[in-house]
Amino acid sequence: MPLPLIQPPSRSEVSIIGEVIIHEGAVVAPGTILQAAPDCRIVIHQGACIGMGTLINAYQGDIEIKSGAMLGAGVLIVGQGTIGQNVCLGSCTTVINTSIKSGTTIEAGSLVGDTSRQFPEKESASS
Amino acid sequence: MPLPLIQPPSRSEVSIIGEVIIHEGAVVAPGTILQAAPDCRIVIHQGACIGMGTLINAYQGDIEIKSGAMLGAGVLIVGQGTIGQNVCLGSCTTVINTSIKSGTTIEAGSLVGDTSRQFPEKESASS
Amino acid sequence: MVVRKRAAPPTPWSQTLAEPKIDDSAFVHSFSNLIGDVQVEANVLIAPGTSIRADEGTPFYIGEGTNIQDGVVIHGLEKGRVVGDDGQEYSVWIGKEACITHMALIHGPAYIGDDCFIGFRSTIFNARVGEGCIVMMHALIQDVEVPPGKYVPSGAVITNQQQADRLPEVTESDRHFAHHVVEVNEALRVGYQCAENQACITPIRQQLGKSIKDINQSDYRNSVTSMSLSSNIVAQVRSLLSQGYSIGAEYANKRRFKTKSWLTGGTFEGRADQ
Repeated sequence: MPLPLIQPPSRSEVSIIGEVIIHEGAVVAPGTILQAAPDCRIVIHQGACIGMGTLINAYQGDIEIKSGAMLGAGVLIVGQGTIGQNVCLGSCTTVINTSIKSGTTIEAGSLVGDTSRQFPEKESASS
Repeated sequence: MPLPLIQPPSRSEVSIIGEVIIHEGAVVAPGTILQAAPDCRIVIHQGACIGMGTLINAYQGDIEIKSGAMLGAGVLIVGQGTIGQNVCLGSCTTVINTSIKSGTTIEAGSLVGDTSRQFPEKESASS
Repeated sequence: MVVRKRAAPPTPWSQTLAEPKIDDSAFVHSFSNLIGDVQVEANVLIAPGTSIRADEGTPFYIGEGTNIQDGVVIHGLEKGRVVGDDGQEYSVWIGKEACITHMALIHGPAYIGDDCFIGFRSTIFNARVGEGCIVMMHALIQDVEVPPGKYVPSGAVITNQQQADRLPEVTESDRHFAHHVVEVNEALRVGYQCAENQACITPIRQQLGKSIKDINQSDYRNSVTSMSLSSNIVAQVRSLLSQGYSIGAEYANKRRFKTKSWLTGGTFEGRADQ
């Protein structure tokens, strides 16, 4: 059944793997990878804004990006958790297994929720 | 130290030069450059996640990205080494001739494995 | 060897369509982006993933034997020029035998002298870096003039002239280190030329197909394999969606596969951008 196609202008450079729900009003920039492990989900609500090169990896739970949340470029979110309404995550922030309360602002380059072994000689900017 | 900027990739393709093995379940974002010098290899295992604009350059040995490892946007890996299982490398991290143990988290913008001469008056970003 | 060069797009500030002037002996990888008034001298190496765009500030000059490694970005502001060694004005001047390493950002107005080394991910903006300087990794040099032969350690932020004047001199070991990084690139250069030669790449590709099957390691975290469909199916689904149909999905959980294990995935609405 070959039919004339509408070429997809966006989303072509976004990799989506597993159960990922992106609401209509959300914006996802190119170069993003959204990856949910089996039985895990990623939900991006209306009005959320996901910056370029962001990487979201849900495992052992769901990751929810609430409405109005803004993720800068190169943000990494791993594990499970909720990014609350109107949260502003600065570029290059890493969030591990943590929920961020609504309205919070996180400085660029922060590392939030890291309880793992540290690389010996690193200075931690914030938590 | 100011955070290095994330550059949007100039090309959306993935460039592969030399002997590069990408396991089927791995995700590689656009603008990534993977190049292995002669007699060197890059191996990206299943479930590894390579962020946008990442550059991996194997020289005098192999670079292995183990399963579940997550590399943020704009990561640079040069030389030889292994990025262990479930390692989380923050965006804009540079890794030179170093292996990272499984489960480690590296803050965004870190410089790992730099053996060049340090200058007394500066704060060292890492070594 | 494919040399890809393009005229700068007409912009409000530059209506001229200047083309790069590239010496025949220079190697410009096809996976790089080289546009506008850029002069590339003999034996220059421009690696994949570089973006050299003289579409705002122009012109750029890249001197003989200079190495531009992967992921480097060279760009310039519309205003502001530096005086090159030939007495002319440039937005970006890079001298002879310089090495601009991975992911460095050279943003004009900028002058980089002969034999300079700019380390991984370092930024040079609105600055002059004198001959023979070594700038290590993750450094920022802005609004200063670095005298010749200075050493800038990793992570340094040099944004005022007093800091620049206090920098230590380059030592022999620093030069040795820098030289090693250049050698790495020379080895890779063989690789580039190999990759552009089909006869050279075929055996590698065959090997690659074999070795993928050898890896059986699995991980609890991401055992979902990418759910790629054949392009035919994708095209059909897209065309159905574009006609306003909804699509429903039912699937069985592999691990709990028994009667009544089918789950309903809900319906998808058609959207123009999917």
